[in-house]
Parts: sequence; C-alpha cells; structure tokens
Amino acid sequence: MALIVDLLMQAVQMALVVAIAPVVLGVTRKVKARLLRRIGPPVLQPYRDLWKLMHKEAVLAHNASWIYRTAPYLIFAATWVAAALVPSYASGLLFSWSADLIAIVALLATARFALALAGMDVGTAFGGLGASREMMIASLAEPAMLLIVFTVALVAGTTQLSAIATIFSTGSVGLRVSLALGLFAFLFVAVAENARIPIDNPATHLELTMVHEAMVLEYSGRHLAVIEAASALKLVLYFSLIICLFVPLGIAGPGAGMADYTVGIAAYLGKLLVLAVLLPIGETSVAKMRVFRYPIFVGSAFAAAALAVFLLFVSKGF
Amino acid sequence: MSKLWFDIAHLLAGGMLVLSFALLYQDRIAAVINVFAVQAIMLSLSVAWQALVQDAPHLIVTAAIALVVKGFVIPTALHQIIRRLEIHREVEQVIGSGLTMLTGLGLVALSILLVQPVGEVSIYVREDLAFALAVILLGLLMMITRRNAITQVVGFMSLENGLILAATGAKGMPLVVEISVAFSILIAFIVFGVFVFRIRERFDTVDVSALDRFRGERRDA
Amino acid sequence: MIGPAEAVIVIPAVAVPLLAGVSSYRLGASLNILACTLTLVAATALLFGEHPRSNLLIIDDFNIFLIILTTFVGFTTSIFSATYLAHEIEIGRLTPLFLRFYHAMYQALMCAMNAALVANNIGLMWVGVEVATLSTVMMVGIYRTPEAIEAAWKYFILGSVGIGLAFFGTILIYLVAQDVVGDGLPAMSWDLLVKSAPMLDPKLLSLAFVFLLVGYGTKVGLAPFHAWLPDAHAEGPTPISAVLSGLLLNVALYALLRFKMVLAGNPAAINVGAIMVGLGLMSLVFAAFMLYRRRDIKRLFAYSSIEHMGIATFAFGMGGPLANFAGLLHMTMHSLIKSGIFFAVGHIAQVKGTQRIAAISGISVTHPVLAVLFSFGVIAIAGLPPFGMFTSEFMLVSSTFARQPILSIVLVAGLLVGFGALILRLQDIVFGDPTGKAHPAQASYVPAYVHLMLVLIAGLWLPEPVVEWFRSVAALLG
Amino acid sequence: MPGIDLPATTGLWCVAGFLGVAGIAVITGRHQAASSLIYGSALAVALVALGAALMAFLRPGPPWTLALPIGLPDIGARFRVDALSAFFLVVVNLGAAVTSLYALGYGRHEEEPRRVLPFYGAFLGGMNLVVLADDAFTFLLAWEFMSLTSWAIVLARHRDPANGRAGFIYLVMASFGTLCLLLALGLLAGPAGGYAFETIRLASHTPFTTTLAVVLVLLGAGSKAGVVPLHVWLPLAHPAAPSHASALLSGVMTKVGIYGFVRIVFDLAGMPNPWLGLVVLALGGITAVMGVLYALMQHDLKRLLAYHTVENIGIIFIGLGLALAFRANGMSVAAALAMTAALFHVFNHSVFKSLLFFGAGAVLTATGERDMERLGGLIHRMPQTALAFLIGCAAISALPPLNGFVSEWLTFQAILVSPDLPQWALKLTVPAVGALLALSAALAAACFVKAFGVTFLGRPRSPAAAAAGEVDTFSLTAMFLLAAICVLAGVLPGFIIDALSPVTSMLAGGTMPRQAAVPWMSIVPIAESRSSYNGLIILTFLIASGAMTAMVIHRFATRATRRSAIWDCGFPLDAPQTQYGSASFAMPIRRVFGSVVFNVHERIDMPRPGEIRAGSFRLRVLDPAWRFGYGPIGRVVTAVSTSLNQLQFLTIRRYLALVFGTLIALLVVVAIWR
Repeated sequence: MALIVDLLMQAVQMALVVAIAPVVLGVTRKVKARLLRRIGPPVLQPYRDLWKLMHKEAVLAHNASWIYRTAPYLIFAATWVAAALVPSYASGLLFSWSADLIAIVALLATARFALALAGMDVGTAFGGLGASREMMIASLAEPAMLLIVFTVALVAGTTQLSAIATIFSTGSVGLRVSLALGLFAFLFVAVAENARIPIDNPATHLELTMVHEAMVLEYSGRHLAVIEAASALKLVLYFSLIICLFVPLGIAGPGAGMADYTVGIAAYLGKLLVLAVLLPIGETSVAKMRVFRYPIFVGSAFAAAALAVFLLFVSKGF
Repeated sequence: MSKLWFDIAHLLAGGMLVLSFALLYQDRIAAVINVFAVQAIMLSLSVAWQALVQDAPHLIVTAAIALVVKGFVIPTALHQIIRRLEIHREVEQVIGSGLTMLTGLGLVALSILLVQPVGEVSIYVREDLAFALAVILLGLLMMITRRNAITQVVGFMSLENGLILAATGAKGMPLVVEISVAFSILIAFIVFGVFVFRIRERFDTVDVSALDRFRGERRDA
Repeated sequence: MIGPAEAVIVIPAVAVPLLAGVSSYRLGASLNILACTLTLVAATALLFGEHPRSNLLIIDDFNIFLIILTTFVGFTTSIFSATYLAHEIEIGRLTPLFLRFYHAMYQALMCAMNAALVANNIGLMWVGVEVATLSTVMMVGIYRTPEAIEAAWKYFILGSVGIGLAFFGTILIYLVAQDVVGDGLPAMSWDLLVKSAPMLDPKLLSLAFVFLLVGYGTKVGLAPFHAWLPDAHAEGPTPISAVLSGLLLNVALYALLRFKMVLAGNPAAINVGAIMVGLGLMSLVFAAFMLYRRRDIKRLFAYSSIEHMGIATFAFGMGGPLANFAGLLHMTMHSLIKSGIFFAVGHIAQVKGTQRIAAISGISVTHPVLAVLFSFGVIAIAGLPPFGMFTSEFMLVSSTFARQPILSIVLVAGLLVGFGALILRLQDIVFGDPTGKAHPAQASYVPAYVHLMLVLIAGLWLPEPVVEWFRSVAALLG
Repeated sequence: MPGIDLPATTGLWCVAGFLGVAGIAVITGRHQAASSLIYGSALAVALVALGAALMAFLRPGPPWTLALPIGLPDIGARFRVDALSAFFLVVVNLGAAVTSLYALGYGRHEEEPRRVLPFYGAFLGGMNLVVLADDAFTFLLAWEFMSLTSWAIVLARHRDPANGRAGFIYLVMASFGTLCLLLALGLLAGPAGGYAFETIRLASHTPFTTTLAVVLVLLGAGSKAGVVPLHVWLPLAHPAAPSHASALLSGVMTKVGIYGFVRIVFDLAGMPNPWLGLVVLALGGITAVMGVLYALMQHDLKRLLAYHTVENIGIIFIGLGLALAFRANGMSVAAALAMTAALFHVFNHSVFKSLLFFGAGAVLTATGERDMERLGGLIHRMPQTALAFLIGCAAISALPPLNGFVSEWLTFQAILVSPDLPQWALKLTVPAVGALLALSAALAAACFVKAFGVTFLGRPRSPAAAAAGEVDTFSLTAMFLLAAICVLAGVLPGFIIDALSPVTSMLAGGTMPRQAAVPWMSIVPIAESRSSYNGLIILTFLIASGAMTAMVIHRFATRATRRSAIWDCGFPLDAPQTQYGSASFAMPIRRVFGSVVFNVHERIDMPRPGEIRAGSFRLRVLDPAWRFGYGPIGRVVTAVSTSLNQLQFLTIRRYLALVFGTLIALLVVVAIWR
C-alpha cells in the first residue's frame, strides 16, 4: 500500500513538472511583454505552439542522421528525469535517493551533450557555432554549478536533494554567508543555462548572437516541439532547484499525509509563479551581452561559488 | 758503507738535476742536444757507481747502454736530423724561460717535499729518489713547454733518464737491465718516427702542411 | 713442463714469428684463429686443477675470469677479423704484406695482455701492458692514411709518457716493499704485497699510487688522459678497435685495481677511492657530452668506452661489496658488448663504405640482420634490460644513492646524457630512409651474436662461480 | 600447500607465452598469415592470463608468491600476486585481450608487420611482468623492458622523421623515469641492498627517506603515466604507434605507471607525511585541466585522445593524493573511498580510452586520415563504429549512466569528505582541486562533442571521408565489447567497488561500506544519508521516459516527414568548409583559456572584398612545458657539448699539458694530505 502511494507521489511529481512547464514559460513571456508595454500572447500560448508544431510535418535535411532524430527525445528524457528527482512539493520521494545533486547536474550535461551533437549533425555553419558556444558557456557554468553543489552539500552534510530540503526546511540552518553567495552564483548559472538575457535571447534569430537557437535551427515539426518542451522543462527544473535549495518552506517532509502534500503543491506553484514573474523583470532590466563577455558573467558566478566553498572549508560556521 | 760513497752518488744525481735545468734553459736545439748527451753520460756514471755500491755487476750493462745509445748514438742522429730539416737554429718556447725556470724550481721543491719525510726506507735512497722525481717532472715540463719536436723528444729522454736513475737507485730491483733496454728501443722508435714522418714542427701533426686538415674529426668535416 | 698459466703466454709468443713468416693471408688468418683457439683452450684449462703461485705467475679469483674473458674475446675477434680483412684485401685497402705484420702483432698483443694478467710480478705486468701498447700502436697506424699515422703518433707519445710514469710508480712500490719483504722478486709479487700491505710505508705508497694512476689511467682512457683513445679507435682497423676497447682498457684497469688492493690493505695510505671516484665521474660526464658531437661512428663508440671505463672506475672508487661487484660486472659486460658493437660497426662501415654517421641511415631497411645486431648492441651498451649492463648499473646506482646521494645524482645525470646521445645516433643509423649501398654484407655475424647472447644471459642470470669470483675480489678490493 | 601460488605461476607462464608469441613473430614475420597467427595466439594467452587474474582478484586470499633462481644473486627473481597486482593484472590483460581481438582485423592493414608483430607480444609480456614482480630488480627490468618494446612499436613507421623524434623523446623520458625509480628503490633498499619488496616492506624508513622516495617515485612513475609537466612524450609517442598499440600505450601502459606509483608509495615506502598528499593532489588537478585544454586544441584525432589521457591521469592522481592525505591522518574510510575512486577510474579509463583509440584506428583504416579537418559525416558511412565511438565519448565525458561518471562522482564524494582534514593547506587546496576537477569534466564534454561531432557528424570534408566504408567484424566486436563494459560498469558499479575492497583494506587500511548490502543495487560512498547513486534506475528512467515521450508524440502527432536540402537560415553554402571544423569549434574556449594557459598564435589573412586570392588562417599552439622545460634543457646540453667538443682538437702538447697538470695536482694533494 505504502509503496503504491510512494509510486503515486513520484508519478504525480513527474506529471506535475511536465504539465506546468509550458505555462510557466507562458507566464514569463506574458510578464515580459507587459513590461515592454505589449499585450503579449495568452499565458497558455505555449501549449498551443506545441500542439501546432506536433501537427506540422517534420522536415529533415538529406544528410540528417539518426542522432538528429533521437536527440530530441534523449534531451527531453534526461531533463525530465532530472526534474523528476528534484523535490518540488515533497521531499523523500520514492526514487529521490537514486541520484544526488551531482548526478542531476550530470544529467543536464547529458542533455546538453545530445543537443550539441544534434546541432552539429546536419553540418551547417550555425549548428556548429551554436554547439561550440554552448559548450564554452557550459565549460564555465558547470564547474560553477558543481561548486554551488559543494556549498550546499557542505552546509547540509549531504548531496542528497531531499535530505538537503528536509534539513533546510527545518530552518535550523539559519542565514549563511556561503548560501547567499551560492544563491547569487546559482541565479547567474540558471540564467546562462536557460539561454536567457543577458547571455542569450530565446526570442531572437539574429544569427550572430544566438546560441541555443542556433543549435535547433534546423529542427521542425514534432522534433522541435519536443525540444521546446524540454527547454521549458529545464526552466522549471532550475526554478524547482532554487525553491528546494534556498526556500524549501512548506515542503512536505517524509511520511506526510494528503493535507501536507496539497499544501506542498500549493506552496510550490506559488513559488514558481513568483520566480516566473521575477525572471522577466530581471531580463528586461539588463541588455544582451557580446558573446565573448559571457566568460566574465559566468566566471563571476564561478568566483562567488568558489568563495563560498573556501569559506566553508575554512569553517563550517559560514 | 762509508758516507763518502753515498755523497758521490748524490753528487752524480744532483748533477743530472742541474743538467735538466740547463735543458730547460737552453733554447737552441743544437745546444739542447749536447746538454742532453752530457746528462746521459752523467747518468751512465751514476749507474756505474750504483753497480759498484750495490756490487750488482749487471747494472754495468745499463750504464753501458746509457753511455753508448743516449750519450753518443742518439745525439748524433738528432744532430743529423736537425741538419737535414734545417732547424738547428730554431728557437721555440711556449712560455718564457724565466717562468719555466721558476716552475722547474717549484717542481723540485714539490718532489723533495713529497719524498722527504723519512719512513723506513734508508735515507740516501730517499734523496736519490727526490732527485730522480725532479728530473722526471722537469723532463715532462720540457715536453710541454717546447713546440719543437726534437726538443720534445729530448724532454722525453731526460724524463726517461730520471726513471733509470730511480730504478738503479732501488737496491736489488729485478729486470732493471731489461727495462732500460726496452726504454732505449722505445726511444729509438720515437727518434725513428720523428725522422721518418719528417716532423718538422711539433707533435701536433705528422706534417703540418699536409695534415692540419686531417686531424681526427675536423670541425669543418 | 708448462702449465696452462704459462701456456696462455707461450702459445701466442710462439705464434708471433710463425705468423710473421706466413705469406698467404688466408693461411695467416686461419693460423691466427688456431692460435687463439689454443690459447682459449689453455685458459679454460685454468678452471680445473690447482695453480701453485710462483714469484712470476699467479692465478687467483681476480685474474682467472679476466684471462678467460680476454682469450675468449681474442678468439671471437680473430674470427671476425678474418672476414673483415678479407674484405679489406678485396678493396685493396691493405696488402698481404701488411697482413703478415698485422697477424704477428695481433698475437703479440694477446701474449702481452695475457702476460699482464697472469703476472704475479708488478714489473712483468708493467712489461706486458707496455708491449701491448706498442703492438697496438703498430696496428693503429697500419692503414698509412694521414689520419691513421697521426692517431698512431698521438697514441705513441701519450702512451710512452704513461709508460714512464707507471714505471716510476712501480719502482716506488718496489722501494716500499723492499724494506718489508726483502730485495728481489718477492718485493714485486702481488700476493706478498697484499699480505704485507699494512706494514708498508703509507706515504710513499700514496705517492706511488698517484704515478700508477696517471700511468695506467692513460691506458684505461680516463679523462683527462683519454686523448689518444678516440682517434686510435677510429683510425685503426676495426678488429683492433674491438680488442682495444674490449680488452686493453680492462687490462689497464685490472692493473690499477691490483694496486688499489695493496693500498686498501693499508689504512694509513691516502684515500684512493675519492680520487678514483672523481676521475671516474669526470670521464663519465665528459664522455657523455662528447658523444653528441661525434660524426664518426667508431669514434662515437670510442667515447662511449671512455664513459663506461669511467663508470667502472667510479664503482671501484665507491668500494663496498655491492659497488665493487657492480664494477667487476660492468668491466666484463662492457668488454663483451663493446667488442660486439665494433664487429657490427665494422660490417656497417664496410657495406656503406664510410664511417660518417651522417652518411649512414636506414640500415634496418637494407640490412635487417645487421640492424638488429647493431641495435641490440647499442641498447645493451646504453644499459637497457634485459642485458647485463642493466644489472651492473642497477647495483651501482641504487647502492650509491643510499650512501652518497649527491654523487649518484651526478652519476645518473651523466648516464642520462650519454643515453640520449646513443639513442639519437642509434635511430639515425638504424631507422629512416636508407642511404648508401644496399648490397648484402659478406660477414660472419656469429661472434657478435655470441657476445650479445652471453650478455643477455648475464642480464637474466649470473652463474654461481662467477658470482663467487666477483664476491671474493670485491671483498679484497675493500 | 600445492596450488597456493597458482595465479602467480599462471601469470609467469602467460608472460612466457607472450614472449613465445614474440618469438613466433620473429620466425614467421615474413609470412602472410603471420599477423592473424600472432594476434590470435596473443588473444589466447591474454584470455588465460585474464582468467587467472580474475580468479585471484575475485577470490582474494593470502598473496601468492613465487621465487625463481634467476635475476640478482641471492635475491633471485620474486613474484607476488596480491589484491593490488591482481586488479592491475585484470586491467592489463583485459586490455591485452580486447586489443588482440581488434588487431586480428586491424593488423591486416599493417604495411610492415615485421616492425610490429615481434614487439607486440614482448610488450604485453613486459607489462604483465611489471605487475607480477616482487623485487626491485625484476620490477625495474620489466619496467624498462616494457618501455623498450613499446619504443620499438612507436618507431614502426620509422620513415616519418616526426615519429623518430617522438620515439627518441619517449625513450629518454622513459629511462629518466626508470632512473628515478631506481634511485627511489635504492634508497628504500638501503646500502646493504635488500632489494626484495618483502625486505623493503618490513624495513622501517625514516621520514626523510620516505619523503625523498615518494618524490622520486612521483617523478619516475609520473613520467610514465604522463603527469604534467612530464607528459610531453605522451602525445608524441602514443599517436605515432599503430592504433591498436596506441590503445595499449594509452589505455594500459599508463595504468602500469599508476601501479608503480601505488605499489611503492602506498605499499613499500611506509607512511608518508600528509603534505605529500597535497603535492600529489595539486599535480593531479593541474594535470587534469592542462591535459584537457591541450586536447581541445588538437586537430589530430589520435593526438587529441593522447592528450586526453593526460587529463584522466590527472583525475586518478587527484584520487590518489586524497587517499594519501586521508591515510596520513588516519581517516581510513575516506582514504578507502578516494583510493576506490582512483582505481575505479583506472579501470574505466583503460576501457574507454582503448575503445576510442580503436575507433580512431577504424577511421584511420577507412579514410587514411587522422586530421579531423579532413573528416566528417562518417556516421553515414560507418554507423556501427560511430555508435561505439559515441558511447566511448559519452563515457569519457563522465555522463550518467555510464562508467566514467561513477568514478568521477566517487572522486567528488571523496573531496566532500575533506573538510575534516586537519591541515590548513590541505583544507585550502582540496576545494581548489575540486573546482579544477569540475572544470576538467566540463571541458572534457566539450572536447568530445568536438571529437565526435567533427569526425562523424556533418558533411565529409575530404573525398577520402566521403568514400569511407565500415571496418571488419573483429574490430567492431572489440569495440562493442568495450562499449558494453562501459555501460555495465556504469549501471552496476557496486560489484567493482566491493571487489576493490581488499585492495583498499590492504593499502588504505579501511574499506567502503559493502555495496552488495545496499538495496536496489545503488552505491553509497559513506552513508546513505550523505549521498547515493543508482545508475541502473537512472538508465531505466531515461529509457522509460524517452520511450514514453516518443510513444506520446507518435500517438498524437503526425508521422509525416519530408527530406529536403539544408535550410541553414535561408542561405546554405554547400562547401563543406563552411561547417564548423576542429579549430573553429575550439575557438571560443581558446579565446577564454588559451591566452592564459599557453601562448596561442592566430594569424588570420582576410582578402579585402574584390581581391582574388585565398584567405588563410594559421593557428599555432605551444605547450609551455616545451618553452620552459625541455627547450632550455636541450639547449644547455647542446651548448655544453659544443664547448667541450673543442677538447677533441687540441695538439699533443696540450694533451700532455693536461696530463702533466693533473699529475701535479694529484701530487700536491698527496703532499697536502699528509
């Protein structure tokens, strides 16, 4: 019986993240449009886009290989599994121990690997351009991310996400310099990884500045749909990471009842909404960067995270 | 034996040392050869004296060889060579004779210092040894301070005189005669070589004009 | 009745006039081989039966293996020289008349070296070494080319000075021993000298050793007395280079060691070890650097001989059971390997018609067998396993580092520098696009392969008796 | 009792077998079928050896020892198989077996088999012997023999001068390493010459001795393994050899180097001071990052792989350094964790690096090209090779659920334990090294996106690449075997970790928690509350969710698919040079790191519009190790030899003067001495 419930909860979590991903994206777009004095598309527009894409025929280049066709599913799957393992509304879910924070970072790396290969598959100038820039950014963002993981893990004494969430949600940890630095770094990394301004502009197709879009330039139809869904999912994943690492309030602990779960879900959705509103505000307040200024941007995140880790190595008190 | 006998031995040995200095000092080849001849005669005298002192008749042979070969045969041969090669007026020294003399004195001091502190070996052998060592070192010095082949040969021969002096000084040493013979042959070879290969200038090459380009592994090969 | 000890001297001595009389060079060569075979047999006979010492001759653990080694290498070299000279005659580089002279001198050399080895008398040993020197001088100059004559001349002069100094040292030793042992032959015989070493006057003993070191060191080829060695090796006929490197250097070193034994027995005497260590290291490092700029293949390996004599001297200078053992092994291995290398080099120079390294390349394409032979030789001389020299260098370096770290750092640096040069040349010669003639060499590879096989075996396993000899000698050397 | 030394005996017989194979090769080298015969028999011997090694590894008992009356007098040649050597025997012989299998196909394309075949068997035998040896002499003999034979293989293509240079540098560096090890072992053995490892193990070493020995071993074994800055020979020599030999050199021989380090430092040298751990750690971190950065700059596929070996060696040394530090502070469990991570990575790297070199070899045989700028689109021409290579790339980039990730994950876990270390310097170094490790992991991913993307994806950049064809079955079998191992070791790491526990208990004095006891076959470094990972479930989830998505899509979306020309934002250029190549892919990262790490010279010559001439782009990347290390050394040697060389041309009189001077000097010494 308990097992069934656990399985159910795990399933709910997985379904939930997928289900809400587009709407979160929609919200950010809407808010952004508003900030730019535009009406903007309806909040549910992303669902319609996906549906439309799914019903368009997929156009493949003559020399597209099987990698090109399977990559979208792999990307989606990797992102989804990662998202499923991040405690959103409840910690200590059935499979939460099957991968820790490091593994989640690595899963995202897998997705990125597949995406970059897909970008290079057809052999266009833009695909390669996107892939190479993506890997350059990642080569800085991923270490930063791992250092953030160190920070959290050193504070919590574990790399197990649900365990971390449980510990932090008790509030026993209190406010920590290191965690503040970690959050700062994490926000930068999240922006970079999700191809948002100032690193990348998801809305543009201006060739010389695009990174993420350059890789998926050739995609169309259902494949594009899957990739779009995956990137929406990734955004949600990062939001959930912020939530469970830095504001794990109201999260349902292990052995919670239905009530706790509903509370948890509500709290989770609320927090998502807040973040979805905050993100575009941040985006509209800065300008897009030149490609070769990325290192400084991501590097600062790296530096902050490294500082945090050093502090913690010196003393657990920070 | 009485002290006098040893003093005579010393006198002869000392005379050889003085002649070595004369060799160092001389810079005209003809003169050098003559001085050497005198030294050889002096050697034969001292060897003969040793034969008398140690009543070792076989040493007389050595003395005879020294007298005949080195006192007369070789000097005449050398005189012939220098006449043949028209170098009997050659004057060649690497460093000034004054400096050479000083070095020589230093060597003598060194050899005396080396041998002097007396051990069990009887005193007069010691002093003889000091003279012999000095003669050897001076001969070597002469070999490296002269550019001229003939003078270098002479230097080697005076070195060898020193050896014979030491050998004969060592009481009852076996094979001395044989060895002195061997040495004379050796020297004969060298002189022969100088003659045959027409070494006009120095030991550097067999014949300067022909061979400078042929020294082993020339830089410009 | 003459025992084997006398035989190893007498047989070659008899062969000298015989060979001088033989006009046909084929007959001469075969007679030469025959004489060497007989000598070898006599030498091996030394292994069996007792050998009573006399005031002139002695057979003990130290010289027995050196005698066998010498006669053996002499034997293999005689085989090699037969084919080598046949080729020289063909291309008219030598005339049969010179060959008569050559063979006679060869036997004279063997006789002299054996005499020096079996001698129990420092005077006799001195005579042996000097006769050996003179006979090799003759053979170095045999090609009559200006280079050859110049090399021979240099060898002759430096050698003669060495002779003189060594003789003076010998006289001094006699003088020292005279008071203790008494006049005449006894005062010159090894065993008595070693026995009475503690009573000898240390000061005069030290003085004597300095002269012996310079005198015999010239023969060993230690820097800075080495000058004659490279040219003599490069300009003489290759078989002579082989015996020079392989045997004569050993004999000279053997002489030095005998005297070291005497001094080792006298604690008050000067510390010989330090001097030998210094000279050894100097020769090693000097030769290692000199290897880089060599253009002549035989001169290259001549310098490597200097290097290895330096290593051996260093080992004996360090002293102690391990280092001495290593030194003895090193001597043995070096003479086998180096002569083997010279066999190979001789063939290479003959087929390519030159000794200039720059003109020889890619022989692994044109002459695979020769290439393998040569490579194994160089690899062995470079101290790489599984050849015997690796064993000796292993013992030496490891035991030194535990005692004198600084010295062993220098040693290792020198080894590495020399190693690099050898490998560089090895690759130039063996690999790359082939140059020069490709016609097959008419040569007997057997001697070289036999040498390398022995070295290989020694690298993996040392026979018990050899170990015993080395041990006892190492103990005596202190 | 009988059979107690079975693995040791079998091991020795296998060494003999390998040497025998070499012998056969010498005899039959000329023959047509020689290569099949040689590699076939090598495969057989390797399998036997692998069996024996596995037996010893999985059924750990007391060490099996054996002594032969050869080698050094009195000491003899001793052999020993304990947990450590058993593990490395497995690594070596696994590599040997798979390589021989691959070579059955690949070897046929060898133009001069006589330059490879005889040394192949000897090389394998040498590597086995190193791991078996139990006394200093045998160990070093085998060690140098290994270098020697591999040197011969590196020179197989001797007509290319570059290979000659590579071989020379390799052999000199190798012998430098051997001399360092010789010094270290000599130091440990002491002046009495107790060369048997047993004696050294039992002897008590002063801290100074231990420290010096460890430093020397770091130089010696490090140069063999390729630790920066001793790595320079590696990227020259490994690519020069035929590809199957490259796989052995990179995948296996470097591991033998690691074995040497572990054996001497952890087993023989006593308990070193924790600061040494710091040194090893820092070196490891630097090596990892430098290695991968160099790799990214390469455009020669095999050289890229070789440089990447340097990176992995760095990761292994990070693990070993941590293990040293923990052990010195008595944190045995943490030490066990770090040690396990290192050894696990040893195994993993040997697997996927061999796989990748096999792939490179396949590409080389199919196209005759190593330069990535002339490859591309091979995934259509050789799909199976592409698949295997892709798995290798993913594994070496440490992507879950493959094996590369597991060992790196374990290393991270070990780093996360390190705040408990008492020494401040370590406290401050470890996080820095952690950052370096993270950086190198990310760069590795970039590096292999480039390697796979440029080589196999896109459009062919040369006719040779366009005309390529799939390689033979043997090669493919070998590659897929290794790929399978990558996956298996990735999803079921618990078994390997448990199997490694005897090694860690022997060397680190502790073991990790028993993984077999953990439910659901996930792995737990220290405690489940701290962290755990389950590759199996991750894999299942990936497959399940991927399949689910695909199903959903195909259920609700149209299946309609149209093939058409490349869109490329509306203006496609069909010149294949318009694709991103190797140099252009690496450009952003070069911009970021290049100027810092090594001086990169880019010369771009762009014709102005209307000019009728080809533009050109020149790129020169210089390894600082050359500029600051080896270049100067070479110059010094040349200068010294040149100046000394004048002594060859003196006159006899001057030589006499030398003799005279020395004589006088010695006489003065005697005079003063008394």
